[in-house]
Amino acid sequence: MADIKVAAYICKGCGLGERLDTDALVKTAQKDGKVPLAKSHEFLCNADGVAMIKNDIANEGVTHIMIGACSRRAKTEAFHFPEHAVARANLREGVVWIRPDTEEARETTQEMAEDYIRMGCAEVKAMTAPAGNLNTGGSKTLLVVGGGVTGMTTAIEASKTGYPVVLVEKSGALGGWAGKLYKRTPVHEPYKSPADTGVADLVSQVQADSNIKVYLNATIAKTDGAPGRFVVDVATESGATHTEDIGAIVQATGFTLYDMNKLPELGGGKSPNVVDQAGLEALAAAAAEGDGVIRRPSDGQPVKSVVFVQCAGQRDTTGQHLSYCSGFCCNASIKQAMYFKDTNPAVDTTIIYTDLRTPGNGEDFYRSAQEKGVIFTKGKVAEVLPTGNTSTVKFNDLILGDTDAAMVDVDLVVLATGQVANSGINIDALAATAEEEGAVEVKPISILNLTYRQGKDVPQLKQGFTDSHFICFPYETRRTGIYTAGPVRRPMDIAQAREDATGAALKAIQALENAELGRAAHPRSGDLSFPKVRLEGCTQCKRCTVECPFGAIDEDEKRFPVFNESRCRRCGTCMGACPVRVISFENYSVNTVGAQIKAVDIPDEFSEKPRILILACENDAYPALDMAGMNRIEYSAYVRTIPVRCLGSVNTIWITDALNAGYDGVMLMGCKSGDEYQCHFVKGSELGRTRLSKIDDTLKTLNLESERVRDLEVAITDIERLPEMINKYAAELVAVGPSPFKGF
Amino acid sequence: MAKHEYAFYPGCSSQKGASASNYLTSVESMCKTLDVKLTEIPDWNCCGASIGYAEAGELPRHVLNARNFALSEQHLPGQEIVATCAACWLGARETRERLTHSDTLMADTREALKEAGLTINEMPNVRHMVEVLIEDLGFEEMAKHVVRPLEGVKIAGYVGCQTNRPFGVAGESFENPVYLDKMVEMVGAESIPEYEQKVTCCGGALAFSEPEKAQAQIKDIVESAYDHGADMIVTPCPLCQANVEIYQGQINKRYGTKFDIPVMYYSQLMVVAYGGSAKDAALNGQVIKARRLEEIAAKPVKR
Amino acid sequence: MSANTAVAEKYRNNFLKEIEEQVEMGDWVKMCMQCGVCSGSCPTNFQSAWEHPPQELFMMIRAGKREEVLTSSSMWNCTSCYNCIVRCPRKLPITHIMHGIAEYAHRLGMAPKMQPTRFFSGLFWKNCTHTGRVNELKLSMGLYFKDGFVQGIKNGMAMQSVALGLVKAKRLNVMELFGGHKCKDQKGVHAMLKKAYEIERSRKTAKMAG
Amino acid sequence: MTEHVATNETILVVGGGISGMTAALEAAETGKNVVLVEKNPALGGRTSQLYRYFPKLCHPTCGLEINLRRLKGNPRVRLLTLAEVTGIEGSTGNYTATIKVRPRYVNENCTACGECERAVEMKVDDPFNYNLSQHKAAYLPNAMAYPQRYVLDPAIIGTADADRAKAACKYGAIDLDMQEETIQVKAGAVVWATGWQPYDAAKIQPYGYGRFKNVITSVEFERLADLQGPTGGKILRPSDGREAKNIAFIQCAGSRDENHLRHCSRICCMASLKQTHYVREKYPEDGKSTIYYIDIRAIDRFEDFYQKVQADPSVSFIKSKVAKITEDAQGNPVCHGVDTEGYKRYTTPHDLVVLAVGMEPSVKGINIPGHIVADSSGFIEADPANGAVFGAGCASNALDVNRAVQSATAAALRAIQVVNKVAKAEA
Repeated sequence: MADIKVAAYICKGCGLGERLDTDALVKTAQKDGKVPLAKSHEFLCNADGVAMIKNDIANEGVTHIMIGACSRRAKTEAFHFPEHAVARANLREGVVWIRPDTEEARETTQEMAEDYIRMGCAEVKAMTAPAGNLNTGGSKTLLVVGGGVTGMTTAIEASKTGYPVVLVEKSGALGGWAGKLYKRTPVHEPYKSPADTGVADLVSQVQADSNIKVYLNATIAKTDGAPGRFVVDVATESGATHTEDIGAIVQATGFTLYDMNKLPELGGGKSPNVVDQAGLEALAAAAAEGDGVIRRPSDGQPVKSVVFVQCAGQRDTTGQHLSYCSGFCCNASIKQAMYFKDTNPAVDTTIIYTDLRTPGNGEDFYRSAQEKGVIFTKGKVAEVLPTGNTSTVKFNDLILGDTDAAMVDVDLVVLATGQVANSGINIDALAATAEEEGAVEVKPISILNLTYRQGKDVPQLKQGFTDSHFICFPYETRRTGIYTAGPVRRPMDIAQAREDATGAALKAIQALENAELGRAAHPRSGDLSFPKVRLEGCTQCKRCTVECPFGAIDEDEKRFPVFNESRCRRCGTCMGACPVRVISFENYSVNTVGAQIKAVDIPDEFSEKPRILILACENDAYPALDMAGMNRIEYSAYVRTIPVRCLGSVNTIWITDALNAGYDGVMLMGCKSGDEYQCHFVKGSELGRTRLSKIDDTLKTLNLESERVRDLEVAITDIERLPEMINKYAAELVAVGPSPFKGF
Repeated sequence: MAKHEYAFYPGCSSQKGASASNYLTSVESMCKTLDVKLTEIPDWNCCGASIGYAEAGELPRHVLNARNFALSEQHLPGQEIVATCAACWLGARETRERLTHSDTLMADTREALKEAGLTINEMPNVRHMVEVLIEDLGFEEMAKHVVRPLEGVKIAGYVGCQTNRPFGVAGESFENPVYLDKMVEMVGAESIPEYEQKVTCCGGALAFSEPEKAQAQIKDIVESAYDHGADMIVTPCPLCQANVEIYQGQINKRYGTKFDIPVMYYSQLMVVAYGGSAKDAALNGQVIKARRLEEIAAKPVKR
Repeated sequence: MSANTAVAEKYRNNFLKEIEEQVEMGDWVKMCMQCGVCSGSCPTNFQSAWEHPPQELFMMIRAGKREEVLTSSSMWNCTSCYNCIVRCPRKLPITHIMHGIAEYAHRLGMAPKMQPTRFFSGLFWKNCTHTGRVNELKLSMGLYFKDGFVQGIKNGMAMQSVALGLVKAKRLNVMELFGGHKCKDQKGVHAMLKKAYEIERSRKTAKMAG
Repeated sequence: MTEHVATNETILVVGGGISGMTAALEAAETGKNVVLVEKNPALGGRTSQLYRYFPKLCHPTCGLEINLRRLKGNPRVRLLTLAEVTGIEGSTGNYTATIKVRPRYVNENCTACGECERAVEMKVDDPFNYNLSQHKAAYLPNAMAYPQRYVLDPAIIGTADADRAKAACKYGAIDLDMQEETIQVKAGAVVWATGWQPYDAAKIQPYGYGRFKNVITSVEFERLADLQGPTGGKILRPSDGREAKNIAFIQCAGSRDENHLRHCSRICCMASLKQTHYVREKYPEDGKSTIYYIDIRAIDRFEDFYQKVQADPSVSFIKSKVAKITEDAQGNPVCHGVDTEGYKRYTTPHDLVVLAVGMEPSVKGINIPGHIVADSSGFIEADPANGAVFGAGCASNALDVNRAVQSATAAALRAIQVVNKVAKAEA
């Protein structure tokens, strides 16, 4: 490693100069921080201050920069030195803004500042500026799995952007579900009548595009590698497999209609005159071929009356059927009712619904159906009784309060059953069985056949869908460079699926571009650091390979971890998991944090100055503490806060080191875990907590009180709450008494 | 020649000896002051009112109004039709809208009119007197003529239904129209903008057929006027006026209330404020006497 | 076969179609989305409840409850206040539909016989079309005597104070009993209305036939 | 963030809410140069004014923090705040946008130390809190504000307060002579993500918004619940500051109504369901929510959320569009109407009524190039006639956050396709 030169810069602005003895801080940096170059400046973030630093870099050969000023979240434009290792000691939001401006507070405030300077120097020395991941592939080809509207749209949009595409469709033809439709719901004003599906057009676009290679009757036999360098085996009908180099993957495997045979009480499977929405599309298509009259399957007589049963096997609270709403069915039934009304207004068409769900301009489509004479009845269908060529539909009329209302002599009944995602193997099988939402089919056949140690397919979220759990980041999956789009990740209609497909194409393109540059994907997008492992120290315990929330780490035949950097999201969970501490990042490691912990000056037990270590998640807890500072909310001068990438990256050694060093307590602040987790690394905070749950044993062996470690679930809005919790904890620790390890 | 001229459609209730004859009298005095010339449509007939619906059917109802249009066109060409009665105005305006929007209805109407030897060539504008006052003259012009401000009188502006819905006066809201309050202020009296019953229905024709239902609503209308400390109520509609005024006695019997509040037409307030006599304002036409106004009307005019 | 059974035969179970063709503004009934704003806006609704509020009537029509709808007294509660019309999010002309259904029920002779508003409505129309102008005195008298002579006197007495007030205020003229206001061209008015009825009836029957 | 010169390979993103930020960041992280234009002094848009998101009940500022970090670290995005696009000339692959930049009166020297705020006295309405509160005329728009830089309200200019502010700033950050300027920016493609505005509730006359203090809108309710809001997170009645525990939520306030907005605004049902959680959160013992609705539109997986709320005894559902609201002597708003499920009439007083107001696209009435095709509700349609101007988020449809972000990501790709073509042509 090239020799380094560290410089420390202490700002006097924003009241730091008045509230702190900055000369003393400079000395601390030199004496304790052992930095050769330490300066203070009146106003470090202004042009002059920044110029000073740049000058030292240019002329003094400074490689490592420690800035003692405001929070790392502030003044990022000014203190932007991407080629150099930079540490920020938070003297403003972290010290002077959370301490009272009084004589008696002055001493403890100064101590706080000095510790942060020591910590900053220690940290920066343990860092190197990330060089970027060299183990990358440069494939620019997209793999699209699924040849329906979503898949074809992804392929076309990617190709339009200038990227080659390999499209794999398991059936013998492109088109998918939409290909079987007679017509689709309109997407343009005036939203009055069913429109052409546009599938034929998409198919011809795909076929005409030399940039898109289509495999029909084909499946994915094997997916190996990482973004930028996936190697995919495509198995075709003939038995031959073709190997493709792939940069990123979009899975658009769509859905299957919920099986109406599971709804015998609604006549499912009881009569040819009870069909699902697919069944009706077929009848309508057939009619269009002929005289346009939709006929009764049982005897071919023209349909004079048809009833649509909404939410068939959906929005189910009994646990037998789908618990969710498929969103598209109301518009679909309206469309299908129009198939009848547009050809013969005399046909009685009734839609029985509980809540009619036609968002946005769907409301115009709803109105248009009413104008055409489609009858909407708010009710709950109890039973469909087919007899001979007609059926009786018994329902509870919710408006007229008629519990045994009935429609008799109904020629055709259409059950609006929902969408079931074709999402492959549910690799979190445990989660699947615990799924209280109920009877979601678990497809036994893998779709991607990933060679990943953690399983063959993309993890599912809920009810078999692969949707991201994030509201702000809908495309995030737990498999870097693999995105899902269309009804496989959330029930949706054609319009949404096409929008979704276009977005997914962008994410895939982005993933392969950044993989080539060795950059991280969301949420640490652009991060050049990546995990490095000293295999000679590894004990093959497999914790890292099991815990990685993104399945980035495989195992070689000797059970050593194989890091696929381009799959890595840089959360550091592997680092936190490693019992022998052989995993680290260039700018974030067991050492960068450990050194800071050691750097803190621990007063002896008689000083009555306890020390509390706070390890705070940088996404939520740390900003909350910053904002507490901005609001000038005071909290204890005894805490020393270190931001961590994620609670999952917290290695228990930090805690034991701290306690051994004589800290009186350790506070861990991480995001909400569990079902409604808010951790941006999905499982990070949860894994962190699981690890912590075992800390009690460690405490016992050190015979320390369990109060010495405190785990706090934190949201970014806890601006008032955090200072309260900190002060409360500080008081508790006083009660517990000083740590016995002080001064050893 | 007068500043403004209109074909006048007084309607049945405004005739001599009919329930709104006092309305007519006061309107005539008001128009004299404002230099508005109203020429009664010769041999006009009843509008059928909304309550005629059981027998009226659609076409006959419109034909009735169309006859008035035809007469107006024949005798007073080019003049807009002005009605003082809310029901007349609404009935006529509805007919106007329907005929303009349906050629069949228009043709049928013409065919029926033939029987009375009449026809329509163009649709007249049908306007309520209040519209004329606000849009053609304006508050400023109306205020100019105030020589005897109704100082210290607190008046609840009761707009009711049919001058307000479904057409209403331009720029006013259905739920909280303010033009009556403005008129009250204009004549120097004190308005009650927060009077929340201003658009409550008086029961309309149900006052005759199902008095108890109508009177329950009238009770709310009067009660709230009292709650807001009103000395009197003002309205632009003959049926509202009659219903709210003449049943107070019965309501008192039914509910043990002590209602005795005068219900006036805007035109009566204006005539008094314009310096007119009690007779000009037809104050003698009140079943519940408007003593405060009579006193003011007796006072000499400040000039 | 009565008019009623005739149409019933023709439309069989499709009451909505019948309403659309036979009732003024009836083709709006299908546009209702059951939000209930009309019901909540109706002034009479909040007193002795309606049998069926407008939106419920519309649902009953769609449900083919012909008998209940046409014999219902509900429509006759309309005061023509137009609150429902201006608030309806689907812009249904509810007031007119109510009048239309009432008129149709009346036409078929299915409306409740002694429903006071039905009676008064008919009375009013006869009264105003007789001379071309309303005769308020005869109108009131007619109403009081709807349930026979004795009841008429009773009603009359009950309304005496009101009447006297009006007479004193010269807003009710006893002489109206003999003659009163009228149009000069009563013949024309009658002929014109006769024609109008003919046309309207023929159109409705045409619809029924077609 | 560094400045870069805009060329016709640049993507112009109009609107710095969640959709605009997403479009800008996704494009920048794919290696494209972006100019991001925001009319407010800080990024974040409407979502940053929400207390929680449905269905996770997590906090919008959490995602905002991530997006801001993405932005801070990305030199490809050039940000203009207090800026409005007043016109766009040109055609696909070659646009010139005219941008009006209002003066902030504070330059990049600002450290957000807050001395100027302490120095001035004048207070002005705080739009971040929908004017439910006031802030100093020298202010940081909110705790998460980016750029983290103060703003002087124009009202202060020329007053003694302005001089006090200037005097209080040790860093020469306050420049009272800043003027409005108009600049021109070249771009190959434009993503129009100007979002939505709440429908003007005062237009819904029967509900008396504006006449009755205790009738408020759903967006205002978000601020009441927010710990950083005007009431510090307490749900209090505007009229008398009393705790509002019995709260009515009125759906379709403006939406699905031909007298107002013809479309369904999609989010309002979920927003109200979410807000019932606020009521329970703040008043666990005796909080009570009533939802008046026509259809509950809890689409797809949101249905689970709806089912949970249905199971909550403190929440009741009434299938009815409230006919009108009156106010009783205690200032309680009273809802009048009819429960259409079995015809039940009600006249119910509540402590507070929250109108779930509809979404109106902000593009409506805003001067964008004439050829932009929008539907009759004013949402930008996907239409070839729009050239390389792409609607994103709620400028294109009534969308929830999740769908808005999808839409923005898709729009970003469409824009990239255009600038890639341009690049090819020039290479």
